[in-house]
Amino acid sequence: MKGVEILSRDGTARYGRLTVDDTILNFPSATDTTRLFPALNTRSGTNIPPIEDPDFVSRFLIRDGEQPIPLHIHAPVNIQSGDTVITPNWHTLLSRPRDFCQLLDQLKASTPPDTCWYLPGAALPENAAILVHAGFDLFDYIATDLATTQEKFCLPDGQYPEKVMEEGLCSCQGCLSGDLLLHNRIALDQELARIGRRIRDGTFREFLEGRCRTKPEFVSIMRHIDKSDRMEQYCPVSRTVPFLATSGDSIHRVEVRRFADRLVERYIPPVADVAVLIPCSAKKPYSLSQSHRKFSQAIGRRAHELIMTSPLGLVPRDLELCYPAAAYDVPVTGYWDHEERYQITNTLVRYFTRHPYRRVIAHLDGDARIIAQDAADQAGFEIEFTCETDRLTDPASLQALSEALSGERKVKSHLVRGMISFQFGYDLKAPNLEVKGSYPEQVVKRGRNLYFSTDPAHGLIRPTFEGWSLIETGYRVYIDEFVPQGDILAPGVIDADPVIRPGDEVLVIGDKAMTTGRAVMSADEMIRSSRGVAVRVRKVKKLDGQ
Amino acid sequence: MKGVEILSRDGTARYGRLTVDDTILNFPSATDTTRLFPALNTRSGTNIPPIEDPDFVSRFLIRDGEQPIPLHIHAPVNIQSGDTVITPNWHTLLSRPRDFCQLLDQLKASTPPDTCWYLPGAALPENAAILVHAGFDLFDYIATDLATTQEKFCLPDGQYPEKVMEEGLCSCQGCLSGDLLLHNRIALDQELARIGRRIRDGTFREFLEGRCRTKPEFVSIMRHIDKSDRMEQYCPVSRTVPFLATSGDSIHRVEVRRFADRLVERYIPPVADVAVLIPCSAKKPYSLSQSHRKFSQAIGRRAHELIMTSPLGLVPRDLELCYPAAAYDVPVTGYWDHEERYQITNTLVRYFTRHPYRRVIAHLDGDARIIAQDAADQAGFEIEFTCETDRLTDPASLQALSEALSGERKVKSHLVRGMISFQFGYDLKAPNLEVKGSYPEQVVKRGRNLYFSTDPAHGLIRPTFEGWSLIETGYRVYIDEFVPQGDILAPGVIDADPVIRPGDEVLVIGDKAMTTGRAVMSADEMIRSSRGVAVRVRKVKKLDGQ
Amino acid sequence: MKPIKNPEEPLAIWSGQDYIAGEIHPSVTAIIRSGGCSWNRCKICQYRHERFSGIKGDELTRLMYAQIQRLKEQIEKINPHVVKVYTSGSFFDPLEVPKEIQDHLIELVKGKTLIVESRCEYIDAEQISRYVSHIKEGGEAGNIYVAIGLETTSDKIREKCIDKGLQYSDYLKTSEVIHKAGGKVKTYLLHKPPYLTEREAYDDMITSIQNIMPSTDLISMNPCTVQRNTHLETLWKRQAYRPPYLWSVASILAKSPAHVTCDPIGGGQARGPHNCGSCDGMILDAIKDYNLNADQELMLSVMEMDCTCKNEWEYVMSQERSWSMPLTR
Amino acid sequence: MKPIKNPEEPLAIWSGQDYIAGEIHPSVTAIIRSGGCSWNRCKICQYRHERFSGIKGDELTRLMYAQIQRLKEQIEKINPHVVKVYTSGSFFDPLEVPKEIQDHLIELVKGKTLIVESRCEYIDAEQISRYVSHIKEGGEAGNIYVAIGLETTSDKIREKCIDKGLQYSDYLKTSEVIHKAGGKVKTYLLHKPPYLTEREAYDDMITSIQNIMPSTDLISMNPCTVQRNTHLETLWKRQAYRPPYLWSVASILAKSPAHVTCDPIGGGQARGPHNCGSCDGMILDAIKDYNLNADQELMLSVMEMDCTCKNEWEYVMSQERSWSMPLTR
Repeated sequence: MKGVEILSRDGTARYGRLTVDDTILNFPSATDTTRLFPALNTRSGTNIPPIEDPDFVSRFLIRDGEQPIPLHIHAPVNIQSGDTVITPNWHTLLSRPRDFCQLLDQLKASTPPDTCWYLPGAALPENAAILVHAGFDLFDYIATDLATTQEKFCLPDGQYPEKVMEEGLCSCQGCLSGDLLLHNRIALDQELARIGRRIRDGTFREFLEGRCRTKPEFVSIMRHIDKSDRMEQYCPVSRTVPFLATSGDSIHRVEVRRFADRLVERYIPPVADVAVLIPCSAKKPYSLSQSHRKFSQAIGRRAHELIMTSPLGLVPRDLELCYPAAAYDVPVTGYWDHEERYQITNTLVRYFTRHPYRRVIAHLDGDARIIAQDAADQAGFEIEFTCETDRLTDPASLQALSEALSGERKVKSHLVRGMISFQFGYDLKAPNLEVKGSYPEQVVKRGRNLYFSTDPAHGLIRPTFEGWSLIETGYRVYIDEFVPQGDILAPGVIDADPVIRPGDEVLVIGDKAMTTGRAVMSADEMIRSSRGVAVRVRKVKKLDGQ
Repeated sequence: MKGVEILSRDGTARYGRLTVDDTILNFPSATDTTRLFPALNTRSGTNIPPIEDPDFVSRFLIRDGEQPIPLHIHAPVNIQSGDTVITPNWHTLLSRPRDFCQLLDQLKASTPPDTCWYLPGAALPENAAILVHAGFDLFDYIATDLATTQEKFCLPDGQYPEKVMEEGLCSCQGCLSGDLLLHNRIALDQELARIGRRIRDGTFREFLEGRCRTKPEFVSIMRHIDKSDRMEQYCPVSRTVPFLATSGDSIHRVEVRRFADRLVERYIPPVADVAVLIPCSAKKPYSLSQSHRKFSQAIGRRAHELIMTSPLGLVPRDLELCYPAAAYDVPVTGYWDHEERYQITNTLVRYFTRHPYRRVIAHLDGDARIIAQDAADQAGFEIEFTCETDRLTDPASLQALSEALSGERKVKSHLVRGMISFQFGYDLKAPNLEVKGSYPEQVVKRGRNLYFSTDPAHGLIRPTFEGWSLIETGYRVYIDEFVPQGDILAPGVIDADPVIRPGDEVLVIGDKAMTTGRAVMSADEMIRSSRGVAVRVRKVKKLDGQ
Repeated sequence: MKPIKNPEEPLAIWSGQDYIAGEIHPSVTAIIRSGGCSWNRCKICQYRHERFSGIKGDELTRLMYAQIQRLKEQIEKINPHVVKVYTSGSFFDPLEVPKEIQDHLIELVKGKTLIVESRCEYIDAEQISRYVSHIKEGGEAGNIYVAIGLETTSDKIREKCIDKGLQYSDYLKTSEVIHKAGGKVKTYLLHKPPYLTEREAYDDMITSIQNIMPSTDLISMNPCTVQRNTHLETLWKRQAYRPPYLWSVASILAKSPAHVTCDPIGGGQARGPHNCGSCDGMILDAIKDYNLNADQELMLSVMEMDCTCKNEWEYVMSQERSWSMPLTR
Repeated sequence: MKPIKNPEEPLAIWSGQDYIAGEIHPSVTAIIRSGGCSWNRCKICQYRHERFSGIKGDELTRLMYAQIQRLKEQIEKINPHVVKVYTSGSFFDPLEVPKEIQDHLIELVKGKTLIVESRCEYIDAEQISRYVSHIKEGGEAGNIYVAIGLETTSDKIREKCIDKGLQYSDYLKTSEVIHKAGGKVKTYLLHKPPYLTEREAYDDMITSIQNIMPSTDLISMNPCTVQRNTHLETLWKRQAYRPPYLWSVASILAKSPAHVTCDPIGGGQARGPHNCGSCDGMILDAIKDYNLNADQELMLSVMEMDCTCKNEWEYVMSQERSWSMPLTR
């Protein structure tokens, strides 16, 4: 009996369950792999370094048909869902972050997602987080035991000389009994347990942000992965937890890039020829903050409100509920570093080039004002400033803002169209929809029919079947001829719109039933996996007479 | 009996010993402070928030003359060396990083350094590092016990719901016995023990880089402190451990700023009118790397070699041993972010404006090349590029570099003058000095007299008494009429050159003796402290007949 | 200054029930905009923003008269036994409530129980006894309760934490004056002004209630709420203040040797007395019931209930210190 | 190609002592630049860079002759019993070492012990017996040792890890040929070529020594060193190779049933066989002594010494696996 089920994902990191004969193991975890996979004991003389030429590999690679199945970029092999794979000797690649990431992306692309990835001889408390982030699931105690022989005391923040054991840096069983080997193994187990918890909570990236600072190579790996297509595939569209942008690397997260891309490429703004740029607020959604109440009052709906912010760049008022606009938190010191400036300017230029306004008014101060001016210069439009004092919320400043807009017509708000264009890449052209409810909990109705509701916890629009009937294309998952009982499992998925990412609202279509729900996997994973929940089902509608 | 001795420092963080009656306590640490300081139990009704107006404070602040002595920005009080002070209710300031740092800088400036700083009700495993970094030494279990009542499981990376206790995230005594209160206290104790170890090892900042990512406020505090004069005062001039630049914040560290400032303001380059910009190498010092051997061979001493690098900006060949030039390590991905570009360009512009060359040749590629061009444009000089292929170390590129220099005269090297100008801000004009030894271990002699030696472990020049006689001003510490037995203690220091920072080579001058050694404290701390080693003595010379 | 909307309407007026001297009576309560409290310094008070600023003399009289007319209509409609008229200041301060208005109100409540509030310095024996006899002209059941914002019997706390400009001894004297004049005394206590730990505030209420029992006929305890544009709000925004736990409020009521009425304004909200959010409603309901039925068993049973936040409250009660507070938000 | 400096000088020439057949003899060793090894594929070999590239025929003969002249001078000066001439290839390959040079050398070493190295395919029974008799003309003590780079008795390892182009059976045959022709056999073993764990490499040496004892007169084990511009260097730079521990080397020598000479080139350095850096010197000294005195007690006593790195070595020996190696640098 063997089997692999991915139970939770957070980006490229996974939490799941491995079954090997009678043993059931949750991962990420470390174990004595030679006991779990006896074939490992009979693989002497099989060494192939991860970077070897194809000819050598083809001559000397030995396959015994047993688990874990060795992977090598020059030795394609047919891996099944549920297999455990091993990347032999890959611990030697850790000092070469670029190769490590590139080769791993290649291997991952040619292997079903619901496989368990065993990286031998590498795991230490200090690198466990980055290894799991890279996509590894299973580890051994080889590296920690080796560290023990080297009289190294291992912690997630690095290695210390053994003597620190007496200083109270840890108080595990190993430390209490003076057993360094036990301490080092426990330290690894604990770290992996924390990582597993973080993955399930959706806060793994925030954890990694701290953990990766131990060694420059770890940061390099994180940065390479951030740029990869794989991360784009696996990064969820929403989380229900805060998005903490606590380092310069946060601005390069997929969530931020995706927000800017969707803003520029998908989002359809309301019909307005005046835009006002205003600063963000600590409170989210912005419009519940005191400062934004004042800004909005002064603007009086006579312009399209655009919030300038780091790291997201630009958040139109009607997207303020969208993840991570309502979920992020960022250290504020008043200084915007030049990478922030560059990325944000870039987003502004792209946005305003795509969506020109007759007037752009910036109710901004400090660095934000400079960035807006830069963007205006680059995109080639005029910008008006309305901050009169050194506080944007001073009556004089608000007065100036209000006066700048005198005579401008009211903009027709269209919460739903903006959010739907952003989320589904679809231009909703349904008249007579009414938005009701107490912000941010909103429902969209026509008469007594409910079409959409906002889901502020996720920062998404939730369509009903009626809602989906208005969104004519995209975000469909196709299943076989069955009526789903409970959630949609991956083997039941025949096809899925490639744009689907974990967390997306999707419409599941089969011959016997339609289903609304939320994707748990990306389209790629749904299609290539044979186990696990693909779509968490909200409502099922049987299709009669078919 | 009371007393405070600071035994180690790493920036603004301290490790030391507190004596209260019979109790001796190493800090940073947490303890039941009401037992240590019974006066705390009799201070009911004394509440004053840290931000209150001066009038209220003057009317209602109550002083009982006991330890710990309450501090308030509006209630100046005469604090003695050895006192323990308390910043009442400052846990409420943690969500206001700017105020927290500003007020703390004010209080620290008016209090002797060798005092123990007690921050009540604040310490948790997640914030211990940033609190110690801010300059606090002593904590209690109030916040951890409170978290226990809230069913929070505390770890350095944040708080989890109590239920995770069963998941193996920790295996301390508390976890083993299901005692959350005990776990939370142990977690804090462990974290403080790790911090203490890190301070003594000089690797605390690297630790903090990871720890601070838990909450945006912590990052804000770190950034504020990085900009403060206090950090500049306390930040050591050298360390014997790697300088890991693992986040975007590294470029704002005092060490980096100081390097650039000294490069521009102190450093005297050799007489050369041609400069070659070359890239850095992973191996340090650079000149021991294969690539730099090739570059240097191609250059053949016909130009001043300047290494362009992040985060330091620019390292002249003759400063490559200076801290942190020989000690840093940085994640490499090929992408230079715009803050790096900005800071490095800035350093280049400042350097080349101060030190114009007839020709500047850039043997660079990729982003580095763009940065050099930007700097040249801004500083207004021409730049020549000599990279012919896509690899700087290709024979063709090296050939081009060599040919670009054909006909140029050899530059006279002057290791000592450059390093001395950089380290001591002094223009050494001593002829006939000879540099000997096997690089990087060098000695500077004239005949049989030893003047200076390099100290590659610290990245410093070590002068002998003869060497000091050539450096006529600066870096002097003045002591009383005694012959030092062992190290120079702070109470013995009468005056010290204000530029002295921890780790600096200094000359100690008294009526009875002269001493060479290394400063353990900054000048400010030497002068204001009454305990602790001020200068680690290397050699003592009795002055006869005085 | 924003112009006042509807200056001829009371700020609020409503009818309800009040528990007085062992019985429940129908009541009408009116909050009347007045010339404003002359003291106007209390750290916790927002009412100074609800006054006729700069309006004096005849115009003030006219506007207040108009408001009293609305009250009159209510009284005529409902015929309550109890009439409460609050000016957020001192009813007996002629600069705040012109003499004509005072006299006019007395006429309206003959035979009824009138409750007005005032600082001590405006309370005059002669005037009180005149008002008492006027009211009793309408029936012996009629009387006047003068409500005094003592807040606490600790002069130290009152000075530092509230800045009330009142000594406990003033209160004791005034209470005697009122009683001698045939009037009755209602005393306001303030539960947890700023600068006090949860425990200090709790103990202060227990002590204050015990102290004032001989001097007062009614006790009303106000758990402190963070009102806009007060010094307290500044403290609260700076994390320097946390309103009392409802556990503390309930516990005081459960322990009190006298019936204490209590209306936790903003109860359950961040700015008002609150617990964790899940048990707040239940406790607020119990307090509301207790106000009318004085059934202390009810409050005792509340204190026997459990909630995840009760441990936190107990910890705060025992461990919060003057130099390490507030521990929670 | 860089021009070769001093083409008429041997690459190296030195005098020393050698332990052969129970006795220590004075020796001269010359490394001669030749036409180069015809096989030229071994992954670990750098010597292909030390050949006369593109020089053939008469010019090659002239340059090699000149080098032999230097050797001749040394022989005349020192009169050693043993003369070792290494060409980093095959002495008997006429394309590498022209026939005239071979013959000339034989003339110089009559009555002495000559050691030359060669791949098996160039070893011819007739030629060997001719050379043997030539040498013995100068005295019965004279002989020729043909050194063969067998490296290991495992054909699998030799093929995968070295790419030597040799079978163990070839070696056995050749050894017989040499012995029958009256010559002697010296066998080179290579300790830890790439792709082997520390343990696999160790076991391979133990087995190989046992296997070849009947077929060889001398055994020399070379702990592998990372030489420049080899495939091994590429592997090493990619962290895929670690030279053997000196503990392993010493342990093999201590356990070997025959005397095995060993010159750990680059010993104690990152590219050569090394331990932690603090015990390396001591072990290297012991090996040097053992080469000359064959006192196996010495090697046994080395293995009884301790060092902080010995635990690491023991761990690597027992836990390093083909799929998780090398564990250390």
